[in-house]
Amino acid sequence: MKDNFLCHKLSEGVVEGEVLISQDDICYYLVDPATGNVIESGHDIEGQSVAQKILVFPGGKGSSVVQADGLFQLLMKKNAPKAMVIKNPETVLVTSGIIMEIAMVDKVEEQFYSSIKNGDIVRVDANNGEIAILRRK
Amino acid sequence: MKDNFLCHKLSEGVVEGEVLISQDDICYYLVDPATGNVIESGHDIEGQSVAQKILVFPGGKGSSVVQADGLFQLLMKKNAPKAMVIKNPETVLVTSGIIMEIAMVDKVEEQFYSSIKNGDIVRVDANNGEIAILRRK
Amino acid sequence: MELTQMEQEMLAGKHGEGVALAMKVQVATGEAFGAARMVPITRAHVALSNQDADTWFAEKMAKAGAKCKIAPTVNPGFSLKYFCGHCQSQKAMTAEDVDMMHRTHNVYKQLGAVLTYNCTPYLGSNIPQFKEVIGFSESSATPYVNAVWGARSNRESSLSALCAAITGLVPEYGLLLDENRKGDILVEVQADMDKDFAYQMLGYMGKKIGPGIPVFVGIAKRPTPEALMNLGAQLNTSGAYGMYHIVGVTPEAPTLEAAFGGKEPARKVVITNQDLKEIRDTISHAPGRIDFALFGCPHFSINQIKQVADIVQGQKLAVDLWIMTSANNKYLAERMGLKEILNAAGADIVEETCMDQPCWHFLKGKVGITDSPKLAYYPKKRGINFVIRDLETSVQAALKGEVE
Amino acid sequence: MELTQMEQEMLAGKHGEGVALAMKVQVATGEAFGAARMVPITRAHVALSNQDADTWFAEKMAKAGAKCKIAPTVNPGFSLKYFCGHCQSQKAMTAEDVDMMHRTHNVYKQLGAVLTYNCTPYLGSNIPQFKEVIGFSESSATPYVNAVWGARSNRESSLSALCAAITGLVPEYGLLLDENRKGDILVEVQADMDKDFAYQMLGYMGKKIGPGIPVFVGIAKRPTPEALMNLGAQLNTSGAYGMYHIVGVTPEAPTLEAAFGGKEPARKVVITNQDLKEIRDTISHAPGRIDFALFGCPHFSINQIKQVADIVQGQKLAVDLWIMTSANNKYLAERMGLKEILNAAGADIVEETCMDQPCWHFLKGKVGITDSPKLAYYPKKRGINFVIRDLETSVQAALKGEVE
Ligand code: F3S
Ligand code: F3S
Repeated sequence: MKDNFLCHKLSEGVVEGEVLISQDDICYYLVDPATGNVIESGHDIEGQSVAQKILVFPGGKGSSVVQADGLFQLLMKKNAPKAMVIKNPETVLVTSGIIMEIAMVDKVEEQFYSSIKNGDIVRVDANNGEIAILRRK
Repeated sequence: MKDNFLCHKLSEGVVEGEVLISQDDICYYLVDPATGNVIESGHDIEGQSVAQKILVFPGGKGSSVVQADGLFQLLMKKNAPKAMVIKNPETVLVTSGIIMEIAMVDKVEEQFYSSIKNGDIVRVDANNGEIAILRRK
Repeated sequence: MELTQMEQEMLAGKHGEGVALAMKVQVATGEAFGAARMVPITRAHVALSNQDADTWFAEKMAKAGAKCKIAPTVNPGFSLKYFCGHCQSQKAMTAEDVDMMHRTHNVYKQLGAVLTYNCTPYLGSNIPQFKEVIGFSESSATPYVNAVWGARSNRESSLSALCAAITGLVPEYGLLLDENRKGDILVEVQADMDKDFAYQMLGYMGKKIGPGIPVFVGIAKRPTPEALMNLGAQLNTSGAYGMYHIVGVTPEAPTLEAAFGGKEPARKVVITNQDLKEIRDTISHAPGRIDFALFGCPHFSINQIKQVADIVQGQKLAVDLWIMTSANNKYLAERMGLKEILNAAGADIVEETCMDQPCWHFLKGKVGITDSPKLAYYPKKRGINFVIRDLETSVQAALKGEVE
Repeated sequence: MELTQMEQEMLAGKHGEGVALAMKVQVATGEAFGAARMVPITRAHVALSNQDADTWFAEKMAKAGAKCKIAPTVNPGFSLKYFCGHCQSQKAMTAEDVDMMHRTHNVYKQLGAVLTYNCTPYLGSNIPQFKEVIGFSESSATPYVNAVWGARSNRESSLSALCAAITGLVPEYGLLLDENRKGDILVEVQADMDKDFAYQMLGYMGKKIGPGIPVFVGIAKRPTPEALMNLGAQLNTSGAYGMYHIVGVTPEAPTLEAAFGGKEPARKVVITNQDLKEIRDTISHAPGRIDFALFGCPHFSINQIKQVADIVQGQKLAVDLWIMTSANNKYLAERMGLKEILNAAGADIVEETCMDQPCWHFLKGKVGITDSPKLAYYPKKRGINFVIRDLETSVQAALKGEVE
């Protein structure tokens, strides 16, 4: 099974952490800063924490204001994700990531998505455009 | 020499009066209500009175506000023209004419312009689209 | 004209006398211009003037029970609040002048207008969408809404715009029809259009441009909203224009061909720096000492207010300086600290006031400076003369009390 | 990215640290999106939120000496004037809440913003021309300026829009390029779009519509500005959209072919009355007794204020009703006599306030009614729930104190 995947840098950074996958778009405002738990009702990772995770999800949603603020609150409480691996980059999420210095990538090789599951430990090297699976759960 | 000319009704009315010709566009705000005299400096009929005249001119100019107000002031002082014979109708002048019930026509046969001079007495029948020269000066 | 069942009923008085009167005027207008039918509008702007014709007609409508179906924005008269406290102005105004403004206010309130008292609705309070059919009066507004926003309005008078607001309809002719929106005159601009002031002068070339729809080429940089405001205002001071094109800028003129609709231009005109300078010197009063400075015809934008504040900051004006604008811009200027700067220099912001109003009679016999030919044009009648210069030069002149 | 000499100097700090920081963010963004260069903007809107991230970043900029090159309009926080006098609200706010609003005000004043405190700049204070390149944040604003006005803006965050206002530049990518403005998804609207409220629900179909640029067909009548405001606001509550087309209405969609740029739609979606009803029932709190009504997210227009006044005129509301709007609309409502009508019924107009602000904490645990899903979305977090209905039904409910 392949362990290394190419990707494209959106926001710089090199981090390791545990994978959390969401199929739904994320609005950081509906994530509790104190715990990192998603509190949006009906969201597919409702109740799970994004804190310090390598968060794999399609893209952002919600007002431009609350997206940036939500992420900032998480950051202040040290409950922001370590990195974001996304499919549909848009300016709001990407610039928030850049300004708050959170690693972010997109255009990951498709195989990556069938190779990972929640709890896997991966290393995201945005600077060099690489993701490596370090340990599977 | 031909005395009868076809034209097109803009505002209804049948009137007789003395011709006054201007080659310049007219802004009624720069006409003195008390005398009907054109006071716009450099205007080709500067100093002449439009009062009770059959005023033959190309069209209106100046802000929509002052055009209507100027005409109204003249009307109140009985110094408005009796009729307006124009070439370039536009909404401001035409609706002002309609609301203030001053006869107005356009599309006069071209020959009319070479047949008349200041002081001729003409009859404008806007309703039937006719102008007749009754008396030449 | 073919009228629908409903329109015939309106004309016949079944919806009240006011509606019937408005319809009568509009049907006569439609017939004068060969309109085939009436079409609905979704916006209107009434250039109320607080002058006899206008208030007379509005009161006639109100007495006949009319209410605006489409609430129009309205032009300024003068600010009772501002001027009734200023003794210079108060002495120059008559009781009738003050009474007139009350009458105007009351009648437009009764008719259900949006009481904006501002002559640049196209910059803020009342902006149409592309191809929206509307009834706009105010000379600087019709070219702006047609050319810049791509809406469809004839050049209504304040009276006909009020009729349109009341019936919610306009006769379909002229600029409402695509085929009448194409260019007639090719205007090649060789002059440097580097300042908003250049557009004042370009607009004032109405005599040289002649009747028809001008198509401007040679304008490299997108003009600012203020430049386009100037252009429209002056085009209708020096002539009568409801539409123009700027190739590459206005939405119906992506190309020269599109602007002319494939036709050949009926006329070609070239405008040079020399033309602009000559027209300025023709219409300007002779330079020398000035007694005051007056701006905001049309009403200044917040950016223009900021420009003036930036120039006078920390200095003292030698003469009075007034800026006319909307109440909202005055409010913003206050909050942004601009009003404080202006007031400290001896300048003031006058809200909701037109320069062609009796509140300015106290300036009779004086010489002012302004950047707007339109502002200079009408008060001549009242014995107020203006030197015309670009905004920066005008403000500098007000600091010194004279201009070269 | 290729930067000009000037841009390299900006990045290197020759124009001050603030400019350098803004450029650094913008260049990184440009590189993330494969932009080839930076391009100048002529307008900006910053969706300031009076929340930590935003004020932190603005203060960081101000401390680094930044000034806005392009003065942006700004979103509302909350009105200190309005809420600090209301004891219910005052008790629910902390000293930090009040202090935060002061900080926000001071920093944006220092940066040189136009302090409009209004979230519908695209309806009034800041309207771009066709093809004008601009930097707009605020979720309901970007689709409006792109789709309705035909301007070019990416969906900036408040932070990136502030960077753009400071440098006067944006990286050229995404919606700034013609080829990225074409439709992806054909959305066939079979629902009756007879009320502005229908556009709230249509906008909330983001999950069904999916990512990309929607092209709406089947909308017969030109939507009102309020309808389009609703559409954009809700599209960005239920998803992330910077652009859409409505065939026959928006300027870049004269035809279906033009909207898709000749491509085939990647996806087709049909929206029925049933869809709109279902989504309403999904997001609405259960009907029954309500404690208050709240409107104006995004800020109400003067027409909407008039609609509410017309309904409540001469009656007494059973529960509190607030309308959020701009200071200018409040001023107009007062002058037009609408505020008097509303106040007499027990309703009030709240200026320059966002619903997602601490001033509303006193509503915790209560159930309100509103016409806006966006208004209902965020306060859930604060334990405030909303029944969602069309405007007329909502106001009628406030008169009775309950809704079926
Ligand atoms: S309405 Fe405005 S444009 Fe001038 S003439 Fe009066 S200030
Ligand atoms: S900014 Fe406006 S759109 Fe709603 S969330 Fe706040 S009231």
